[in-house]
Amino acid sequence: MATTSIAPATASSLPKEELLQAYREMLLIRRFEERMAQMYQQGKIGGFCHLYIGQEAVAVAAQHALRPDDYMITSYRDHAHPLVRGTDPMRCAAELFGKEAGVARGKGGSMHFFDVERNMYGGHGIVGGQIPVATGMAFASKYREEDRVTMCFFGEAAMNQGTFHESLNMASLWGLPVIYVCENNQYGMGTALERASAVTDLSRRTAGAYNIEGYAVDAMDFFATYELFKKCADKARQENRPTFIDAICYRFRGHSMSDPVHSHYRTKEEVEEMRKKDPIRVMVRHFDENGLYEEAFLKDVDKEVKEHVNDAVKRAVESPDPGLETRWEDVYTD
Amino acid sequence: MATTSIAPATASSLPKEELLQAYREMLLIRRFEERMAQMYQQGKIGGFCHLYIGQEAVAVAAQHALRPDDYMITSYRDHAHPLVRGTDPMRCAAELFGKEAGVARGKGGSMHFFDVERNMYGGHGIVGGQIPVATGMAFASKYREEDRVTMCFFGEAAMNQGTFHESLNMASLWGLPVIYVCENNQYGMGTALERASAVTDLSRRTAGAYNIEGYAVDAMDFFATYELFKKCADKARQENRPTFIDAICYRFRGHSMSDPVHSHYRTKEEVEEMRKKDPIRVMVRHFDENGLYEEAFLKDVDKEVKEHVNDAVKRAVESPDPGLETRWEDVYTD
Amino acid sequence: MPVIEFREALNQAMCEEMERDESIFLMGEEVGLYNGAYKVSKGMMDRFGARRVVDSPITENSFVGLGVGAANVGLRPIIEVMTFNFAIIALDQIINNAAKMRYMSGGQLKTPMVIRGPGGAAHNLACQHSQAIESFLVHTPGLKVVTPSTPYEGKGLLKSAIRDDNPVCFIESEVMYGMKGEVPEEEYLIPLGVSNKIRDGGDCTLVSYSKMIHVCMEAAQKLSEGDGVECDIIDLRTLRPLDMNPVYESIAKTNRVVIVTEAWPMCSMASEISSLVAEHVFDDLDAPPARVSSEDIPRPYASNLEHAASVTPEKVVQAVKKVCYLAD
Amino acid sequence: MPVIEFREALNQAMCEEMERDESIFLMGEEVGLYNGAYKVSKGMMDRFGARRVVDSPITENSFVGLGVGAANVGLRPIIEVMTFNFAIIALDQIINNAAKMRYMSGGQLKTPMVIRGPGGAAHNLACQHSQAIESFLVHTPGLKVVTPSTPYEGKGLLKSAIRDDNPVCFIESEVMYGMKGEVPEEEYLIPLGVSNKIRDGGDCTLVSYSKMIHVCMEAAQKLSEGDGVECDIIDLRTLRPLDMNPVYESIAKTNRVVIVTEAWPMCSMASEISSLVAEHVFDDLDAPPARVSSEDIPRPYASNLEHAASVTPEKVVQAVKKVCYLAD
Ligand SMILES: Cc1ncc(C[n+]2csc(CCOP(=O)(O)OP(=O)(O)O)c2C)c(N)n1
Ligand SMILES: Cc1ncc(C[n+]2csc(CCOP(=O)(O)OP(=O)(O)O)c2C)c(N)n1
Ligand SMILES: [Mg+2]
Ligand SMILES: [Mg+2]
Repeated sequence: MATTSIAPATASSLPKEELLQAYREMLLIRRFEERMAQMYQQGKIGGFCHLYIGQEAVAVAAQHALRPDDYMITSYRDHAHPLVRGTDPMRCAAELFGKEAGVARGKGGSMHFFDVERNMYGGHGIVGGQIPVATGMAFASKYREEDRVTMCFFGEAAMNQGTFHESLNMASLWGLPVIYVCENNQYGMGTALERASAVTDLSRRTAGAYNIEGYAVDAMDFFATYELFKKCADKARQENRPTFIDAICYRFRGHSMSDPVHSHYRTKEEVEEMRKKDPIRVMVRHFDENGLYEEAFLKDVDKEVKEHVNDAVKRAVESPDPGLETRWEDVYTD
Repeated sequence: MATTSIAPATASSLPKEELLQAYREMLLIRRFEERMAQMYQQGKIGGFCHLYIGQEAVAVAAQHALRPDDYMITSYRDHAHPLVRGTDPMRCAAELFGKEAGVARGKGGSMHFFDVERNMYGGHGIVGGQIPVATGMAFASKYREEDRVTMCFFGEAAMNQGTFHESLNMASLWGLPVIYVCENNQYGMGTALERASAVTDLSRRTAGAYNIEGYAVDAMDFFATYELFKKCADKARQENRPTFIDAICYRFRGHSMSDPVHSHYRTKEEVEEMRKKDPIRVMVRHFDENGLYEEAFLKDVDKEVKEHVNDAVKRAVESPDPGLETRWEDVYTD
Repeated sequence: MPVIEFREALNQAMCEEMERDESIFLMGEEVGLYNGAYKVSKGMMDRFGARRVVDSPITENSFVGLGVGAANVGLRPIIEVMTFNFAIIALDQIINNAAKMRYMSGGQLKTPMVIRGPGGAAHNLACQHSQAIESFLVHTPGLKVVTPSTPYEGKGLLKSAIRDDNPVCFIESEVMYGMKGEVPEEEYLIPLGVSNKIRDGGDCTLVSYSKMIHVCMEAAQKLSEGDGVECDIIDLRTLRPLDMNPVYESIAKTNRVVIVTEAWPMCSMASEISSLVAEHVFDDLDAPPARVSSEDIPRPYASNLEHAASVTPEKVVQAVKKVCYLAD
Repeated sequence: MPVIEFREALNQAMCEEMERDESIFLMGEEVGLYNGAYKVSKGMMDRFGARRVVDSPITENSFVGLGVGAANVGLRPIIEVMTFNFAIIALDQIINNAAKMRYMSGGQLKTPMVIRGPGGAAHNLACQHSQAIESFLVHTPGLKVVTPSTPYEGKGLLKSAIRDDNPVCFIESEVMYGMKGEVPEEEYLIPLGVSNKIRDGGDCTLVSYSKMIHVCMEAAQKLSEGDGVECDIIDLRTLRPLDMNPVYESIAKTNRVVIVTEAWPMCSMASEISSLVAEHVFDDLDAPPARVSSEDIPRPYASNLEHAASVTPEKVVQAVKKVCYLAD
């Protein structure tokens, strides 16, 4: 029964207002991270910092395909996911600055954004480590007979970890309501997909092995991605069946802040070429072609978003450091 | 390119003398283990002891399909593999009795039979743990441009471990000369295949996921199993390509000596039914149908084998315990 | 008071808690249909159904991780590892997720989960199946580690572990499952993090936990009968959080201590106790703290080698005599 | 003598050995085309080709296991783990296979393999990326564990580790890769299992290894200048096999010891050293052995919290003053 298919890009079934909201979210991620990159370069942020720029359509499509009570969980490339869920960007910036107001009280930093109130469960640093955790969240939903869906994100390089295999087998065996979304930006650090994975058509990896339907989608295209996510969410919700999605996208920045945009492992030309498929551009073009929103208006939205981000950053910078005693908190609970 | 197919049982391409040798090996395993089961019940053997009875055709077919310099490595269900490779049964029995003459100097016991001189690399207790090791042995063969094949055995339940996934991806990616043989006796302890694995047609699990050809074979039938092993060995040797084999067999005994033959998880009737497919019976029938060897002669061979085993056991029993100081040896080498 | 086996005491603890709280489930290899590799979960699938007693594939790292996720959203998993030897494969999920989820989420998440199963060695199982890995778990902040020594302790501590909102590694013992002991019919709990003085001597303090408590008891008996040396015995019960006060109090009186653990010696719980003793009650000591551990080698199969490598009452007796400066 | 970075010293060690011995290969994530996540293997793929410098998928447990198998049949793998944090996923292959293959085969097999990469914390990497897991490795018989502190030591020890016929865990440090030091042009080896006295004082013994050696040096400097207290410093260099003689000799003179490690305190290398000291030179001690470790919490991200949780020269100074009974 399991099949592999490519969801085609379609005109969106979403209402016009929701599309504008999606556009705003795309920009919010982009502008937030651009600003954070500056702050990183100014030494205001430490450690590893993995930007999502280029992959925005994935998180935003997820947000619109899911209900607010559905669970999201992802890797260390995790700034976008709380932002689309509605977490105050000030709290995201504060986390990066190591402030008490941060989404992990300054304890997690870039790799560990959590907003449990908004059903965003992190922010995980071990490649592949969140996949079993997601599977457990979906297990709980089924156990409680809730119709809640778990969406688990990971990079394409994470698929080679044993946890992927182990988790998908259990999810299929027990019929868990989980969508495994591979944010396939085509590189794991400096290693191209085909240098690490024996099969590059990733959506083919799950049908035979786990009896889990696999799909591929051009994830630079919000609309196609949304439709596929929606379909898989419905399937999870109604049939308690897991699905696998190869969300083919691209990161425009280096793997982390310390990694150049292009070097040995990919060419400047490739990056330039891919920029033409920038998901924000694709969205704007769609609005234009379908006569939905005009460019001038969209520019104004962008300005608003930038101001919103700047204001958030300002508030975050001014917010207090965590008290030293807080480091002993949250190790255990009573 | 990767496909799934069932190798059909065929009249054997092996010479008549070699078939007799194969028969002798089947019996050697059977009689050796029957004797060991007695010794276990008499308290002469301790710890876990997993019998191979019912699965003999797999190890014997492997031995005839492989060259002596090819590597074998397996799980804790490992008595058969050194025996077919020519290890003195006295040394196998001695290991079970914890004697210095044992194949691991009495340090390994039932789960850790090694005979490196005969290219038998153990004997591994952690489910799935030997799969990466086998992959590394094949890596070394390719690295040194030898035309040596590694055959890695494991149970069907081990396929759900992450090591299986991780190893097959690397073996395919790098084109390693390894044959992954699933000794599919249909149960992992008390858990039937379909209760642990989302896909039960195991030979379908590897093509899409790793681009590794998967085959299934009735492994109660030595002849079919031999032909398939030979084909896969040739492929590994000539093309440096891994293959996967679902060797469908059955264990006639409990999971280990402490487990009854049938209990909650399988019925007496099922076991009885499967006994009709006893691989030794299948072989004898083949000899008969093809006019190769007569029953009376085969009975004599059996008698010889029994005597050989009894003699080995006797010598093993009489052999000395390891000196106490030997426990400090083999931790490190200089 | 009914006298029952250790396995049954653990079984009772799980059943009582599962009756009380619908959010508890048990998952592990062979826990259901097979009734548990060591029959600790006997009858539980019949009683609670396959929804709450779940047979898992052999996939330790991921079913422990599954437990973490289920706990984070409000269930209370009991994850059985067939033995803690196999939990080595799951250390990433135990150390990086179970232990740290609360901290790295800045306190937003809880991980109320028990990881339980037998640890240490049984007999003739050779080196991959005979390891005492508690020191890895005790090393890691965010985890609790519990090591009961009797059916009574087992039941009371397991019930507390299940009710605890933190991840608890609960280490049992294959060779103790058949051990019998009195267990009251009425409900009781034993708090985590409280050590217990189980024998009163005055000449030397023995510190231990789990199976080794019984080795200490035997040694104490021998010492009493043979040499007139009387030992205090402290059963730590919980290794993290660790309650050292009864140890310090005892040493104040005996001025000597022998620490007995089954694990390998280096970087072990014995090392930890020894250093804590030196740091806190140095001036009370009339002899250096002594450790008795399994020998620093992988565990051999052959019975004679295995016995020689193990902690025995005789070795404990020797160590006590040494710290008491008694000629042998 | 040329002054080079730590990473370059390690690179030289690997290159020289690979030139010498065709059976050595390097495998790990990003070691080849990307030149190493921390550029330790820079230029090596160009020099030795993709056959001998192999980029692996993210599959730690299995590529460590692959190394074990390759070593068992005669190759000499160097397996780079991007950091030892990720080696937690590979502990099954390290502890159950690399460490035990020789023993459980009754001495038929050797596992000449180096598992190397950075351990411990860098800065602002939070709890999953800032762990010092050497105690797990030291706990396990069958492994060797090496922890170099300078480029010179790094090169000489790594060459010995590569030539060793046993599995060696070689733990480097992210924050030391850029550290410079003199490294001779001519070939040299530093034997495993030999500790090294690197500073001569007489008032107190500091015992440490790896990055913490530099914290000790700074503390010793401060103590010398501020308080006139002079410290011996022993760099253990190899944690298993462990050479304690220089420690005991030093304590015979100083009568006090402070042990400094970056790991969490419980069941750590610091615990081990402390107990060994108490066992072997108890009568030489004028004060209890003191330990300075990272705080017993997962490592926080924020700089102020992280600093507070870390081992600092100030904390070492305090500990030394305490064992010297100097008021602060
Ligand atoms: C177990 C583990 N191994 C290695 C790393 C180091 N590492 C961090 S991200 C990464 C690449 C992951 O690539 P991919 O899964 O494709 O995700 P992406 O970063 O492209 O989003 C690596 C190797 C890690 N964090 N965890
Ligand atoms: C990692 C690990 N988990 C659990 C076990 C306990 N165990 C030993 S054999 C076994 C069943 C394995 O079944 P299968 O792989 O089908 O092999 P079979 O025993 O049937 O030959 C289990 C669960 C183990 N040895 N290692
Ligand atoms: Mg990627
Ligand atoms: Mg099986």
